[in-house]
Parts: sequence; C-alpha cells; structure tokens
Amino acid sequence: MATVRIQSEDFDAAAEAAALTADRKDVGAVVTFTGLCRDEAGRLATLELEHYPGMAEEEIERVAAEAEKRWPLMGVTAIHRYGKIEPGGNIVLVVTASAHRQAAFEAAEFLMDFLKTRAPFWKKEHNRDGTSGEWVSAKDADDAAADRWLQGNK
Amino acid sequence: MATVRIQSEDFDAAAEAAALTADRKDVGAVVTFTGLCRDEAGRLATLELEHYPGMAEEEIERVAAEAEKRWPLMGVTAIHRYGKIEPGGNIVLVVTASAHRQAAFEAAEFLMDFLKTRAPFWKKEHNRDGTSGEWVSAKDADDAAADRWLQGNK
Amino acid sequence: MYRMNRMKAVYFAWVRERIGKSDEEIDPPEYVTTVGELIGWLAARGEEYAYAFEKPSVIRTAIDRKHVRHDAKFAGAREVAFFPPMTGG
Amino acid sequence: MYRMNRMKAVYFAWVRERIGKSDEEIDPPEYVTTVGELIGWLAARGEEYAYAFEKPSVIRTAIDRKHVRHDAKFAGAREVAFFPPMTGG
Repeated sequence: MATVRIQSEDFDAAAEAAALTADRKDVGAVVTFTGLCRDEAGRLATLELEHYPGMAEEEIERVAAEAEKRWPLMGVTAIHRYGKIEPGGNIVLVVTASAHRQAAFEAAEFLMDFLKTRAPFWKKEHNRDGTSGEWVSAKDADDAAADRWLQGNK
Repeated sequence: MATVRIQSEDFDAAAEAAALTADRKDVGAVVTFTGLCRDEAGRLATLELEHYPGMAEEEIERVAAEAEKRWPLMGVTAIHRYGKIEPGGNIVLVVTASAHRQAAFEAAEFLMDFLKTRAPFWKKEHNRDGTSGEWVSAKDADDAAADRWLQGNK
Repeated sequence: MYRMNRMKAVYFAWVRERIGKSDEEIDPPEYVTTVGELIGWLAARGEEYAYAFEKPSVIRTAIDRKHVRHDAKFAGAREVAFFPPMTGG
Repeated sequence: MYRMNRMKAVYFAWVRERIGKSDEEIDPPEYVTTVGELIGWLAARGEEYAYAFEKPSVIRTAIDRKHVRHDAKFAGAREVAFFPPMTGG
C-alpha cells in the first residue's frame, strides 16, 4: 500500500526512504527521486504550485497502485508539495523499494512520468524582476515519456 | 568530477545527496540508488565483500566519467562498501544530479549496471546455520543490463 | 423540479484566472451531455469564458476527480473540472 | 640479467582461495605473451592452480588494474590480476 501525501510543508527524503526499509531485511534496492525548483539562471524568484485538492491525492494513489501491480514493490512513497517554493527547494519525492534494482528504478521512473502528466498540479513562475510570471507550459517530452509505458516499448 | 569512495564504514545517503545540491539552484532532479544486503528469507547471516583495492576505485571512476560524458550531470557520487555487511545494511550508493529527471535516472541506472559488471567486488555468503557460504555467482541478467547501454538500444 | 444536470464546475490555473473564479454551480440544459459540449456551452456565457475556452482542445477535464476525455458524458456528476495540461512533478 | 616478464600476479575470491594465496611474484617464460597463455602456464604449476584455472573461460583478467580480454599481451605489466566474474553492486 503506497504512502501518498500532498502538502505545503517540506519533506525529508532520507526519513521517507528509511521508513520503507525499517525493520525489514528483504529489501535489496531503494530508489529515491527528488524534484527540485531551479532558479532558471537566476530569473526565477518563486514557483507557485496550484493543485486540485482531493483529486491530486487520488490520482497519485491510482498511479502508485498501477506501479504496485506492474512491479514487485516492497514500498512506494510519493509526496508532492503545493504553494510557494523557492529555488533550491523540494517539489516532489518518489521512493520505491524492491528486492531488485530494476523494479525499483523502473517503478520510480514510471511514477514520475505519470505524476508529471496526470497529477493535477500547475506551476506559475514569479520572476525576480517583479513580473508575475507565466504558467509553465506542459512539455510534449513529458507526454512522450508517459506514453512509452502504455506502448510497452520499454 | 565524480566523488568515488570505497570504504568499509557505512554511508549516509541523505548527506551525500544533500552535498550534491548544496549552494546551488540549477539542479532539478536528484536520483539516489541504495543497494542493501538481503537476508535471503532468513538464510543469510553476513555478506562478505572482497574487493581489488585501487582497481575498484579506478574502475568506478572510469564508469562515472563515462556517465558524465553521456549525460549533462551536475554531480555524481558513488560509494561501495567492502568487508562484512549484515542483512538490512547498506552495500552501495549512487547519487546523480541533473537539471532534468531523465538524465538523472538514466545515469544512475547506467552507473549501477556497470558497477555490477565491471567494479572488482565479489560477494561471499555466510549462512545462519554456520556453513560458510558460496561465492555469489554473476548473473547473466546483469551482463544483459550492462550490454543494453553498449548497443544503444535504450 | 429535480434537475440531473445541476453540478459544481471547478477551474484551475489560467482557466481559473481567465474566468475569474475558482468554482461555481452550473445548470446546463439537457441537450448538453458531454464535457466537450459543456465547454462549448460555458464558452458562450461571456467574454471571460470565451477567453478561457478559446482553444477547447488544450482544456483537460475531470468528472468527480477522475480524468475524462471530452466525449465523456457527465450525467450524474457532482463536480466537473476544467484545467490546462498539468505541469506538476 | 634483466627480465621483462617479472611481475606480480594477484588473485581474488575463489581464485585466491583455490590457489591459497592472494598474490605472488611470477616470472613466466618468454613464449608466454598473452594473459590467456599466462592462465595456461599458471594452471600447470600445480594442483591448486589447475583447480583455480580449470575453466579458463570464466576467469576475468586485469593488467595494471584495467580489465583486459584473454588475448591481451602483458609485456611491460607490473600487475596481472585473475578473478571470477564480479558480483558487486
């Protein structure tokens, strides 16, 4: 059963990873992905993340459940922040645990690909020069990354 | 320039990951892979890791340099332990940092695949029943995992 | 009289900004049955809606917090959401 | 007389255990030029070597701490290593 949290507070990637392996000795591989806010070469002051309360959690839970169906996972944690995040700050965390490394790696990539394209979050940029920024556009590359799992060509 | 360490002491994955992003705001993605010692359904008492001093470090540095050539990485850390490790204990750590998630994920997988097949380490199992164990056999699956990067079919 | 079509519409990101509100009760006529048709009906409600829905093909939709395509029927829905492509992660 | 072929041989894992030592100075004759030939020459040194090298194809080799294939020439090498396929990571 996956742990999914949507929160404005920061998270502790190490503590979340440790929680997945605590008191068990059958885990052989833990993959942790942390997505951080970039300053875009100094331009960005703050990233504002809007989300769809309720659906954000449910949608990530659906993606995590699908990952648990596809790979023999011993633990999955996904945390996504909302609100204002400064450059260098954490945005998203995915942790997967499995007996073997391939399952842990693939499940973490799968989760991130689908989280990017299916979790209802939107980023707005606030710039250092005071201009209030554009909504970040979705990338075709992200759709393509998600699609590769559907076509079974990975 | 990658950080590579071969050591008998445990490592702190969180501290190593934090070191890669400290004081910089251009990192968008950090992938951390931790390989742990499994107890093999209770059979295993200790795993003993033998290594080729000098070559182990040099070989991992060569693999890390190759990863830095292939992907736009902002940081790479690889730590491999040797000596006796108990079930649940850490064996290997790979951390990659990049602006984007795909580079961080692929580089971490690449490092693990080549570390498995090229880094001069050998595992011997010591069992709970006191029998002193077999040397772990290399897996064809690991060779295949490393080969996919050579054939450019990923 | 009991109306099946009475529901909550919710808007996010620039859809919300262009319309100028984050949610509202709507009561579309009975000939409007899919979320795609609902977009067309909403777009006719005024300038701000026309602006928000000027390119229907980029609008993503959800019924009761599940992604749906524009051809999905919304009969029985309590909440229909309209938003741009997602950019989380 | 100066000998080009004098070098250190190092053994790991079950190769080391079977031979019963982790390293030694070796001085192969001049007609032995590749690490593959060196395996054959070492295998003839006694029972423990014959056991260690009974399946030459599974033995991995390194010259001066770099992986090499069995057809690699070792002239000038200071250290030649013999070990099973690696199982780190």
